[in-house]
Amino acid sequence: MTPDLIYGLTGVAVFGIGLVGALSAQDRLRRVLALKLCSVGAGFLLVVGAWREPPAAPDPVPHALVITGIVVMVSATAVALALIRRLQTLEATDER
Amino acid sequence: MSVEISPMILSVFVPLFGAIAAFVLPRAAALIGFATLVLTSGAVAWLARDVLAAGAVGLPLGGWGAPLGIDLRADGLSVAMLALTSVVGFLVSIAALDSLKGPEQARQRQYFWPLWLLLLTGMNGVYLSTDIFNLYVMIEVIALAAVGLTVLSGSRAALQAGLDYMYASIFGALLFLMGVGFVYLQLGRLDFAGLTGAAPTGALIAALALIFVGLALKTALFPLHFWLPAAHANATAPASALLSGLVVKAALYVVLRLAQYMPFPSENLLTLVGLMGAGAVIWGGVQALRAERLKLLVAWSTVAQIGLIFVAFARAGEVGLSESWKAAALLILAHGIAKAAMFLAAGRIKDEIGHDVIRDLDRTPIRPTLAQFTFALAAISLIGLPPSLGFIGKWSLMEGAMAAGYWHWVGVTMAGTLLSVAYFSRVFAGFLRFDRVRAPVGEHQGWALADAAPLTLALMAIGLGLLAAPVLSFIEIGYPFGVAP
Amino acid sequence: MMDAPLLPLFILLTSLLAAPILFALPERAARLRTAINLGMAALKVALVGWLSIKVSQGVIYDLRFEMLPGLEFKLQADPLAILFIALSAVLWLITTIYSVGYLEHGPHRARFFGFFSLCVAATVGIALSGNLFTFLLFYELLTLATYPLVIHRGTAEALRAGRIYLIYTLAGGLVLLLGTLGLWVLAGTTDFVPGGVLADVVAENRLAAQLLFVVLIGALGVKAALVPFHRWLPIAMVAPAPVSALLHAVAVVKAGAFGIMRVVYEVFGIETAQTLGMTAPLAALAGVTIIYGSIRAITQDDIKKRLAYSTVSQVSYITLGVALASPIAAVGALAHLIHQGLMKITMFMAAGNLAEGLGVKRVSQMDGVGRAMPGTMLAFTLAALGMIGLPPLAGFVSKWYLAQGGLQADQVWVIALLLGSSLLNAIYFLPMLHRAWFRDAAPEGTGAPGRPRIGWMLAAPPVTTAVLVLVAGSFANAPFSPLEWTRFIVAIEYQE
Amino acid sequence: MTDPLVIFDLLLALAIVALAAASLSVRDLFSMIVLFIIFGLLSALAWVRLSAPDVALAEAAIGTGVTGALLLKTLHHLRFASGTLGQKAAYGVTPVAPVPMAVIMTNAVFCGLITLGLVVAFLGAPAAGPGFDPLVAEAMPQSGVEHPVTGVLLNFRSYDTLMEVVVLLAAVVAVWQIERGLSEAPAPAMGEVWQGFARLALPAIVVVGTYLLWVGAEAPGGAFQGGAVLAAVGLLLLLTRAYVPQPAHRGIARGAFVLGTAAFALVALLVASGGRVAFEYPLDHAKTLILLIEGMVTISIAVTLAALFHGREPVALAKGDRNDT
Repeated sequence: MTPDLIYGLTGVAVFGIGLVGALSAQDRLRRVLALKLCSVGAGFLLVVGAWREPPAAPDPVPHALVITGIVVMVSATAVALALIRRLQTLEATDER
Repeated sequence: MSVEISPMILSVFVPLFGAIAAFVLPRAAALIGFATLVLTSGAVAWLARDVLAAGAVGLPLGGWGAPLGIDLRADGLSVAMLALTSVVGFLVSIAALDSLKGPEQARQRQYFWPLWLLLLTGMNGVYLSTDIFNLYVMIEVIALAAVGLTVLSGSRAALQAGLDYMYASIFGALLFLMGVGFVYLQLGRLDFAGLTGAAPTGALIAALALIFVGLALKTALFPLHFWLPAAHANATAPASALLSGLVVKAALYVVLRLAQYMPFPSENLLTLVGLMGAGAVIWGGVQALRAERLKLLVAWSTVAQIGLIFVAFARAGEVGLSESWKAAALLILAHGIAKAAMFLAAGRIKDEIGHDVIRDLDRTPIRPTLAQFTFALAAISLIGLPPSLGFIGKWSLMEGAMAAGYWHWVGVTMAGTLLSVAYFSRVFAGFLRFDRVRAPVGEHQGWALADAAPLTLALMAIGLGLLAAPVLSFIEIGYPFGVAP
Repeated sequence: MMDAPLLPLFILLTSLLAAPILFALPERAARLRTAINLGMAALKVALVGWLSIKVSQGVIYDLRFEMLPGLEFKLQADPLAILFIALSAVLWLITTIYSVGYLEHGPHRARFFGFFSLCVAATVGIALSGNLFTFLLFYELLTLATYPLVIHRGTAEALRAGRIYLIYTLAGGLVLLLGTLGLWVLAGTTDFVPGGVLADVVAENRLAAQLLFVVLIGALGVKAALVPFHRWLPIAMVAPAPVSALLHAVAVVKAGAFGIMRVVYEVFGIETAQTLGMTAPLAALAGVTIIYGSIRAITQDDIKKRLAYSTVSQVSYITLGVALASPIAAVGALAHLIHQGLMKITMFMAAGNLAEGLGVKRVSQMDGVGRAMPGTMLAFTLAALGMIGLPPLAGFVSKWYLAQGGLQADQVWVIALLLGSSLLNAIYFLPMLHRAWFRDAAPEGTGAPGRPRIGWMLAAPPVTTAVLVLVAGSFANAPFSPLEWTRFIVAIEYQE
Repeated sequence: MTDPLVIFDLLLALAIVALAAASLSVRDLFSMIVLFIIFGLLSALAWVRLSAPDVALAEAAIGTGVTGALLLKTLHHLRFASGTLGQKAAYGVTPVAPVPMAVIMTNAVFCGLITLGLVVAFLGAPAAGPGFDPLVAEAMPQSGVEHPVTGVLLNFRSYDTLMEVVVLLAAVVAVWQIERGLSEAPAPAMGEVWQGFARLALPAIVVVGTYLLWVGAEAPGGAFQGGAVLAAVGLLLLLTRAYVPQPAHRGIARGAFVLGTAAFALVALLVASGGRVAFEYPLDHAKTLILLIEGMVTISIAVTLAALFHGREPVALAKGDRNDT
């Protein structure tokens, strides 16, 4: 049992949970969250791939990729949330 | 000290600087946008000249070289896609000038340009990339800009469609990212060259599946097309033209490109892809037959056409990609040009008549003749009638399938053609029926300069069929795909 | 005389380039439009005359342009092409004059004449095609160009007819695409070569060749209105009269018949087709179509519908002559390509004049129209008698050669067929003539009393073509007559 | 003999998976977000265990911190718009039909199968397989920085990083495009106590952010983490209403958004001379150039993230204008 095995499986599991959520969630906000979970799962996989048995240093390239992935994801999340907010405003106006 | 720059880096950076300038100076956005498009087209032309002279060209960014660094590479196919993007983009921009000219569209106008130029940055980046993680980032640039364009009109329907598009887009990108993770786990590198010849282990098959499904979602391959019709139908016309003509092609191109380096491990999987394509051809066609609005019909036709491209990709040759990619590439180019023309024409018709309900197209004495003519010309290419580029693509597809003995795939193509005739002729009937109008119907109504761009595109879609031989030999430059380099 | 290797291309361009100009002209620029129309049509006749002289001198025209690797866009001017192109050029000129008169105050003239030009361009292209691939391009263009003409009136009925027309012809085009691809894959070429290109393939793969024959003839049979693909033709007669005239005489059905000729003679080769055992069924199908069309024509009251069924029947004479695989029958078939065109265009223009001048659209309304419009009805009568096969009119010549060909090919049933068909022709045409000449107009009938007002542009064309019917029959043996030219062709196709 | 750390790892992994599942299944949206934030922090902890402190910092600051703030802000807006602001527990703010259990079960089975396939694939992949480490080790001396992750981000794969900043720019352009005008929802204001806290905390945060940026060259940290921490300043300023975005400030804001991208791209282009290609920094100036780029990018990231949190473009509205024009 090494950390990479444990956290690798964690990552796949989190990805799977996000998958279920993205497919089943009807609430707009929850679906965004599910997608965010998927991205964390993918991040786990890359970080695990970079891990080397100490004292060897990990591979820095996947780390950089995950950081990029995190920034990309926050951008996408922000756009999705802006869409949700705007849509809700329009719907509320229409109902009134 | 002189700066030495390559046309490849310019093809990506010029639109990027243009986007920045257009965003910072919203009042001059249109001017900046046009200057940018001209300069980008110049860079692409320069690149095309290089590729013609020297075959495939590469550029190791930062001087590191793959696999540590990122290389750019341009061959015939890349440059063809870049050229498609430049030409269609330029003409759509001209059309956008007219369709976004009203005072109530000031805000749309202000945001159209930076978003569109960012989109251009992303697409050009995709066509030059040789690294799958870089592709992921580029695809995200495209996704955010494309969603921004989808919801440009700000209507509730557009926003709902844009949100669904956003979900599909993020989801597809994340599947792609997970696939990238598996590639790294197995191979420890992410450049295309590293993928070549790798044995199909479990991790790589998982990666392939994830990446393919992710891209299929982005390019709206049946049954993952659910987001496309509403998104493309509810966007404003120039945005629809860009989305349908260009954006879906980026993911398609990545599928085509990756399949070169990560061959499908089994013939059956390829057949499955063909089946999905066939499903799209049939389902998209049937839905287009039932669509009530013109733009929705055109959007469903995109679903069907994407399916046809996948049929070509999967089954237009016996020896896999070494033959079938050409048919797929020709169909991609043909659809890009013709669909942009068609969406612009549909937008013009909607603007002139005031609605786009197909059933009532003939209830008005207003007949925007030139837009209708453009629509018909684009339909000729999309149906695949000679001598259009669509015809040449379909010919290549059927020739390959027939030579390989895949008769059922020939059948699917023919069924798709008949369906497209059926759904487009609904529209023609609306254009050409006159007995439901009381007022006299005059000819040549609604001629406008705005028709010039879509008409040019439609004429290109038809005329390029005559130039298919040079086009074909161009996209083969520096592009082995199984053929001896 | 200077030598112009691009002459076939120029002939094509006369109408192809006219089309966009005509589209762009404003609706009210009627004079300019007429000038362009007539100028281009006359220019085309002149160029075709020049070309036919050159070809008869043995000059070979061969223009190629590679569209896909190995696959060429190819124009060639051989005697068979000249035959068809001459027909279309002459009849285009005449029909254009007629159309200008017919549509003088109608709507959408710019569109009409634009597509009219495109339609002729497609026909010329079909005639000049040097391979099946090029033929396919123009065959589809013809479909697209005629569709707007068929639905020109823009009524619900016209649109329904247009839809049926489009479905039939585009499906036929799709099958032709399949056949062309099949030929390309099987033979590696789609060129038209006297004697055919498939002799080697047939030896290896007989079934594939037979299948290809069925596919190609089936595809062309749609436009040639062979039973059971004929249904669109009687429906498409809702089109304006000049369109019907052109459709029936030159453009669409003839394109199909011409294609059948090219396929049998120059793709398969008559010997190969016989070896495959495909000519006899084709002849039988043509025979069935001839009888079926005639029988259906008898019961039609609508004049144009009756004429349409008559076309179904008459065009199959051409197919029959091809399928009999005898040189003499081939002469008859080729001559009929011209003769039927002349006769049928006369009748449709005459029918159009009846509708325009008198409002007469049904056979039952034809009482006494001969007295009201003697010129028009005289032309109609000449053409009808020609159709029946009365010597010395053009139709007689075709039938005579077909019958002789039947004898030459030991197919005696052909004689019976021709006799039966002529009898049926008489049954449906003679009552029309009888009503027109020997009955008095019904007092409160639709026939307008007094002189109907139709201009010379409507009156002259049918008379002209009727005279041509008479001339083509009477002077059949003169040089440059259609008959003489067809002998020239047959010598090439049968490689004598 | 089990390493005690393995037990810790196992427990942490279980907690992460449980929190992920819980955040999706809890009915109240506020609890959902809170559970997600805990999940994100624990994931960051796991990444520290995997010797990835940079990633952990980025995930904690951006992936969890900024995303959590965005989610909370959106929830606030949605509750206001749907009129459930005052209610204690709003289960969902989108009016939707409940998902049938059968659908959820089918999806779960379907996704379970996919996950199982991925697990098999993961187990079959080589553990600690080939990687970039030797290449990076070889190239580090030429990179101009000491910290490998920074070397990768800003030198070896700086093209990716540039495009990542472009993604951020695209996001802020899209968000400004989507949301327009002034919100009717009152901004979620902080209490008096928090305002005081914020005044004290702000300078400290600025210092931390700048430090993170600075050490990025040698130690974990860098532009993204630093930018995120500085963005927290912006968030606090917005929340405490110490700063209210004005239409007149749009020009400056636009400039700040594009600053990082423009500087990065310009440097990348201009170094291409004397046989060097784009992005190839001359070795003597590599560190300076990278620090310059990082500094500009940090400013852009900070301002952009704060703007993404604020949401809409501050547009001056004429009297009587509705906010949806």
